[in-house]
Amino acid sequence: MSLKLSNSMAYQSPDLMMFGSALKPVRVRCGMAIGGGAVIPEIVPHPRLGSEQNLKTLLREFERANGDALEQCILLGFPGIIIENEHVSQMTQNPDWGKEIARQTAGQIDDYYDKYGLSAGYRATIADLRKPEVAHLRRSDRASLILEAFEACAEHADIISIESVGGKEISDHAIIRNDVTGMLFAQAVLGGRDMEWLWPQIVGIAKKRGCIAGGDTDCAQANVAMYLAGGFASKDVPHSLAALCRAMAAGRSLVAYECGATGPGKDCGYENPIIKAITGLPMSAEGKTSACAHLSLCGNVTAAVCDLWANEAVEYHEMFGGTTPAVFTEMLGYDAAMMNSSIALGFHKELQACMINSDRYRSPHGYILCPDIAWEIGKAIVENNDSMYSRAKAAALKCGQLMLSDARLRFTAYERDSLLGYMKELEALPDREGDFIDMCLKKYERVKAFKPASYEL
Amino acid sequence: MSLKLSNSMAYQSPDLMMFGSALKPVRVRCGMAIGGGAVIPEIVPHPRLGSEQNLKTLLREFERANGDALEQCILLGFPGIIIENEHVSQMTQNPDWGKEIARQTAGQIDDYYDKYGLSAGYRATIADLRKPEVAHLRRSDRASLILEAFEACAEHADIISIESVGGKEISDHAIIRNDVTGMLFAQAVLGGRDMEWLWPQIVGIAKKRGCIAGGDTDCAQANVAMYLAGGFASKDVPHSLAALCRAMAAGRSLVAYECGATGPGKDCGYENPIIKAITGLPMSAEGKTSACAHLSLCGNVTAAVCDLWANEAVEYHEMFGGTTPAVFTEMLGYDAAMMNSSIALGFHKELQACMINSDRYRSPHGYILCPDIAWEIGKAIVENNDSMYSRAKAAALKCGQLMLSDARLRFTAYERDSLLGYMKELEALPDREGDFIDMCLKKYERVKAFKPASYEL
Amino acid sequence: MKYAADTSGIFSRYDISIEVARQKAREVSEDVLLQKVVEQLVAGDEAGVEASVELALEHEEPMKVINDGLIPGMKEVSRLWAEGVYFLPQVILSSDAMMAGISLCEKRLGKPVKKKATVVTHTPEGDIHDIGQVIVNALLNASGFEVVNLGVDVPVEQVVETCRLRRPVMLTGTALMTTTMTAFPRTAAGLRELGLDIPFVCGGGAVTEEFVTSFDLGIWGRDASQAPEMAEDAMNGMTWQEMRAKWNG
Amino acid sequence: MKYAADTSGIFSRYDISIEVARQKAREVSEDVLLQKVVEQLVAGDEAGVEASVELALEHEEPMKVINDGLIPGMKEVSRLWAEGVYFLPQVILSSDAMMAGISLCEKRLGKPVKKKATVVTHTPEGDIHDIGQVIVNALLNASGFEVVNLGVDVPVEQVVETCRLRRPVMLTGTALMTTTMTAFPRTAAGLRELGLDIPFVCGGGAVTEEFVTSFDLGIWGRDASQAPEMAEDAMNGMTWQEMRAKWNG
Ligand SMILES: [Zn+2]
Ligand SMILES: [Zn+2]
Ligand SMILES: [Zn+2]
Repeated sequence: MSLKLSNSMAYQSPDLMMFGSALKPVRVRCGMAIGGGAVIPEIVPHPRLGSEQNLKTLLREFERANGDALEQCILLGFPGIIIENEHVSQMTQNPDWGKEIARQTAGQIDDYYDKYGLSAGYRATIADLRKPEVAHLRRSDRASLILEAFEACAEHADIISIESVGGKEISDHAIIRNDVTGMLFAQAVLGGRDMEWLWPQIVGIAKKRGCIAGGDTDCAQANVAMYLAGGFASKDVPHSLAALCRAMAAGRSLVAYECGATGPGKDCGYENPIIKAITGLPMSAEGKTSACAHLSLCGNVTAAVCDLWANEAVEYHEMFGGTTPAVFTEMLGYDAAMMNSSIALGFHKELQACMINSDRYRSPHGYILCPDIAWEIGKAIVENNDSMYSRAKAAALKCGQLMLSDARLRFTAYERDSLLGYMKELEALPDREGDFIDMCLKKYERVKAFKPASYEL
Repeated sequence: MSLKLSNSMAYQSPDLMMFGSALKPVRVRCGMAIGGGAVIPEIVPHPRLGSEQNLKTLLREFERANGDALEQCILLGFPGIIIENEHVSQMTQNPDWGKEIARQTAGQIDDYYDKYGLSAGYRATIADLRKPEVAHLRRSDRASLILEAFEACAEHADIISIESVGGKEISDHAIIRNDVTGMLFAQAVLGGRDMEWLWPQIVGIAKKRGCIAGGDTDCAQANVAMYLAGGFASKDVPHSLAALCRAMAAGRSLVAYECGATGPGKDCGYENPIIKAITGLPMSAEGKTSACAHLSLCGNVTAAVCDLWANEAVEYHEMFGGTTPAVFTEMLGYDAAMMNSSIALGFHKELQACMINSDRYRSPHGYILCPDIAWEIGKAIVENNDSMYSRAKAAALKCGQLMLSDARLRFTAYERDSLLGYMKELEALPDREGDFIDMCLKKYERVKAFKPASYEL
Repeated sequence: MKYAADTSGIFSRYDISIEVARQKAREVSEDVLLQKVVEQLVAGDEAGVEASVELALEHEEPMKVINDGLIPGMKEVSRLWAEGVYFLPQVILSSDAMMAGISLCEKRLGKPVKKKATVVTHTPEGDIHDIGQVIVNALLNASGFEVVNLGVDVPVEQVVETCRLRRPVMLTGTALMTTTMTAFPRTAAGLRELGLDIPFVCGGGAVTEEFVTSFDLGIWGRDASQAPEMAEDAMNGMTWQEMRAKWNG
Repeated sequence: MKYAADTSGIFSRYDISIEVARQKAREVSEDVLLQKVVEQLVAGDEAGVEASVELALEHEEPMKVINDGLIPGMKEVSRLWAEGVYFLPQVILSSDAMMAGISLCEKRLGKPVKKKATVVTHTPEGDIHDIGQVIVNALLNASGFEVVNLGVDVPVEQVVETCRLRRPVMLTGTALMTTTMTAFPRTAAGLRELGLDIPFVCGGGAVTEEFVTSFDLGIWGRDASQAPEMAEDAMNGMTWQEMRAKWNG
C-alpha cells in the first residue's frame, strides 16, 4: 500500500478539543469558516415519496425544503447554516439531476446572501450506488456513475461527501452473528481499501472544481450496528459490540482524510471525534436533534467537539409550526446558539462537561465518544499504524479496555460477557494483516455477495 | 373584589431562580416531584385528523401516542416524564371521552412504573369551549360543560389545566390595531375577572379528587400577539407590543395561583418566569423544542427557570426515527438531561447564562423573559396590587422602561417608535381601575362579540 | 450574570439590517381637501378621516370623495404594505378609517355604496389562537368587498345555506386544528351538490396545501394577506381550478 | 473534566434493572446424543452441532435427528428469544447451526428435507442501512421455510415473475427510503393482475402502516422478528385481509 497512515495526534490533549473550533478550519464559497470558532447548524431535508418522479418535481421539492431552511434563519436571526442534500438514488443515477439541484440551491444561497447577508453553504452527498451484491466496486457502470455525479455536483456545491459502502456485504453478515472478526475485516480491510481507491478521485474532483472534499462516514457498518443495538429494551445487537465497531470505524473513515479530504466530516460519522483528535479537521455531528432519523443513546455528548450540528435526515412535510426543514433548522440553530453563547462567555468547558456527563455513563457508545476516550482510541490508532487492520484492531482493543476499566460504566451481565468474548477473540487474531486477510478470505468465502476482486484481494 | 392580590416576591433575588427547582415543588401521584431539583420533559402529542370521530379511535390514537412517549423513556433511560393531552373539543364536549383517555393513560403510566420503575404523570388540559362570541362565559351550557370535564378528568389525571379565553374577543380586535389599551383591558380586566370566577372551581375539583390544579396560560392573547409578531421578516405586529402583552399577561395568569392553583404552570405560558418569581411555584416552559408548534425568538432563554420542558403540541405521525411523540420525547429528554447534568456538576449557573445569552438581545421577547428582567416585572406587579388593572399596567410600563434602558437591546426605528407610542398611551391612562373600565366599556361597545355581562361588568 | 461582549456568533439582527426606510405617502390628489383625506387615511387616523371627509363633503360630491380620496388613499396603504414599509395594524387602522369615511359618504348619498362583490368567511370550529378570520375580514373590507362574516363554530349546513342565498364570489374558511378541518371537504361537497362552484379558500395553522387540494373547490391560502387578491381573481371570473393553479403547487 | 457523583437525575439504566436472568436450555430429549445436539444448537455452535449430529446419525435415523434434536432445539432458542433471554445474534447463530445440521441429515437421507412452505423476499432498492431482509431471511430459514431471496435492487417485474413461478405463501419487501417504497403498490398490482392474492408483508425504515395498508395485499411489518409467525399464518391459509386485520390497526 502506498497510502501513508497517520502517525500522530493533531491534538496533544483531549482537553484542547472543543465544539466550534478545529485546528484546520475550512471555508465555504461565501467565506464562512467551519471550525473557525462557532458551531453552525447543518440541516438535512429528505424529499417526499413521489417527488423523485422527475427532475422537475424533485427540483421543486428541494427548492421548498432548502428555501424553508434559509428563510427560517432569517426569521430567527441565525448567522449561518449548511444545507446538506443526501442524494436519493435518482440524483446520482442521473448526475444532471444532482447537478441541477446543486445549481438551484447555490442560487438560493446567493440570493439570501445578497438580500440579508446570511452565510450559507451546500453539501451534496452522492449516493453510493455500488451495491457489493450486484456491482464490482471499481469496475462497473455504477462505479463510473458515482464519479460522474461527483463531477457534476462539485461545480456548484460547497462540499462533496459520500457514505461509501465497501465491506457492507461482510458486515451485514457479521453484525447479526456477534462476529467481531468479521466486523474488523469488513470495516478496516474492505472498507479501508475501497476508500483508498475512491477518495483520491473525489479529492481530485474537488480540487479541480474549487470545492471542499468533506469526508466519509461508516454509516453502512458502524451505524447499522448502532441502530441494531438500539435502546435499553432492544435485543438485537449488544451495545458493547456497537461500541467496538465505532472504534474500528475510526480507522476506516480516517482514510478519506489521509487521501486529502479536509472535512467537515459527515454528521452521521459518530467516529468523528476520534478522527478530529487525529487530524484536527472540522467535523459535523448529530445527536438529540437527529431523533427524527433514529434514536441514539448519545444525544448530547456527540456535540462535545462538533463543528457542524445536524439532524441526519428529516422527510419534508408540514408540522403545525411550519415545514420540517424549518422546524429542524430552528432546533439545530438554537442548539448552536447555546454553544456559541458559551464560547462568547468563556463557559464552553462547563457546557461541554454538561454534554459529556449527560451520556458518559448512559451507555457504552456514549462513553467512548467522550473526548478523552475518543482521544485515547485515536492514539491507539496512530501508534499501531502498520496497516489499516492493525490500527482498527488496536482501536477496538483500546476501546474495550477503557470501557472495562471504568467502574462507573455499567454493563448488563450479557453485555459484559459479550464484551469479554470479543476482546478474547480480537486478542487471538494474527499480528500481520496479510495473515488476517488470508484467514478471512477463507472464513467468508461462502458469504453470498462477497467478491474479493472488488477490493483487489 | 375579594381576591387577595399578591403583595410579595417569593424569590428575594432573580439570582436564586434556577431551572429544575421551585420553592414549592409539587408531587404527582407516583411520587415524582416537579420543581424538586430536576427538570422533567413534558411531551404533548396531538391526535391526527379523523381520530376524533369516536371515542374508540381517539382512545387508540392516544394509546399509541402516549405509549410511544413512555416507551422512548425506557429505550433512552430517561428517569421521568409528564404527558400532557390538550383536549380536542370532542374530549371536553363529551366529558366521558376525556375521562376515558385520562383513565387509559393513567393505566399506561402505572404499567411502566410497575415494569420499569419509570416515574410519569399525566396532565389533562380541558378545552375552553366558551367562545365569547357564542356563549356566556359563566352562564351557558358550555360553561357547565368545561366544569364537568374537569370533574371527569380529575379522577385519573395527575394535573388539570386550562387555557382560558376570557377577554379574547377584545384582544383579537385590539392586537391587530396596535391598541395597547385594548390589550390591557382584555388581559387584565376581562381575562383576570374570568379567571377569578373560573379558578376557585377548578381548585375545588382538584382538591376533591386529589389531583393538582396546574395553572392557566394567556395563550389566547399574549401568544397570539407573539405568533403574529413572528420572526424578523414578519410585518404583522411589532415585537415590542408582543413583549408588553407578555408582561401584562403575567398579571392575568397569576390569578390562577392566587385562587389556589399550585403549578406546574402550562408550557405555553411564556409569562411563567414572572409568575415563578412571584409565587415560587413550579412552571413548565417551551422553547426551541416546540418549533413543531410555532417559531419563537426565545428558544433557549425560556429554559432558564423552567421545571418542566415541553414541546407545546406535535401532531401524531411517523418520522424515520419513530413517531413524533417518541422523537420529541427524545429531544426534550436530552435537553432535560443536559440541564440535570449541569445541576449535578454545579454548572447550572453557567448553563443558565448560556441560555440567557442566546436570546437576551435577539429580540424584545427574549429580553423580558431573562430572569432578572422577569423578576423586575414581577416586582412591579406586586408593588402595584391595587387592582388587576393597576398591576398589569405597571408590568407593561416597567417592561417598556427596562427594554428602553438597555442600550444593547436594539430596535428597528419602527419598533422603537411603536414602543414609545405605547408607553405614552399607557402613561396617560386613568389611575383607578373603575375609571379605566368605564372608559373601555364605551370604547369597545361596538366590538361585535363583546358582552360585558360575561364579566359581570 | 455575565453577558457576552461579542454576539455575532449567536445571532444576526436581520430585522435591523433590512429595515425599509419610512416613506411619506405619495401625493394622490391635487385637491387640497381630498389630499387631506388621503393623508389622514394613510395615517390610520379614524377621527381625522371623519373630520376631513366631512370637510370635503362640503365642497365635493360623495362619490368623488370616495373615488378620488378614500379609495386612492387605501391603495397607497396597500402599496406601503406590499413594499414592507407598513405593518398589518397600520393597514387595519386605515381600513377602519376608510369604512368610517365611506359611512359618512353613504349617509350623504342616502344609500349604501355598491360593493365590489360578496365574500363569505367562517371558522368551522374556533381555536384560541384563531385570529386569521379577523384579519381576512378586515383586509377584504379594506379592499371594497362585502364581507358576510359567519364567525366561529359554524356548522357546515349554515355555510352552505348562506352561500346558496348570498352567491358570494368566494368562500373562506380558517382552522387551526386538524381535527376541525374535516368540515372543509364536507362544506365543499355540499356546495357542489347545489351546483355552486365557488372557490373555497382554506387556510390557518394545521391546514396544509396537500389537504385542501385533495377536495374539489379547495384552494390553499398560505397567509391572510393573500385574501384580497384572491377575491379579485374570483370576482374576475377565475374558476377554482384556475385559482388553484395560480396560487397553489 | 468533572464528573457528576449522582447521575440519578440524568439517566436510569433500565437495561440493568430489567435484565432477565440467564437460563440454561431446558432438557428436550432423554436421548443423550440428541440432547447433545440440542445443547450445541442452543449454544449456536455450528461446528459443535455438526459434530454431534454426525455422532447421532451413527445411531439414529436422520429424520429422528431432525425431528427430535434440531427442531426442538430451535424451538428452545425461539422460546429464549421470546422471553428476552436471547439476543438476535444468538438466534441467527443457532439458525446457521441448524441449517448445517440439516444439511448433514439430508446428505445421509440422500434427498432434501421437505420445507414447510416457500417465502419470497426482496428489497426494491437497497440502502446502506438495509439489513432488514438479511434478518428476515435468517429467521425464516430458522423456522423451516424455503426462502427465495431475490436480494437488493430488484425490479418489480422480477418479483412478480418469481411469485408466478414459485407460488410462495408469502412475499416480503423491505425498504428504508420513501422514494423507493413506491415499488410496493406496483408489485401488488402486478400480482393481483395475475390473480395471485399473496400476502405481501412490507416493512423497514420509512415504510408506514398507513402506506402499506393503502394498497391491496399489503400487510405492514413492524419488525423483522414478526416474519416467521406471519409466514405460519400465511401457510395456514390466512388471507391477506385476515392477516392485515390480525397484524395491523
Ligand atoms: Zn445514514
Ligand atoms: Zn449517514
Ligand atoms: Zn397553549
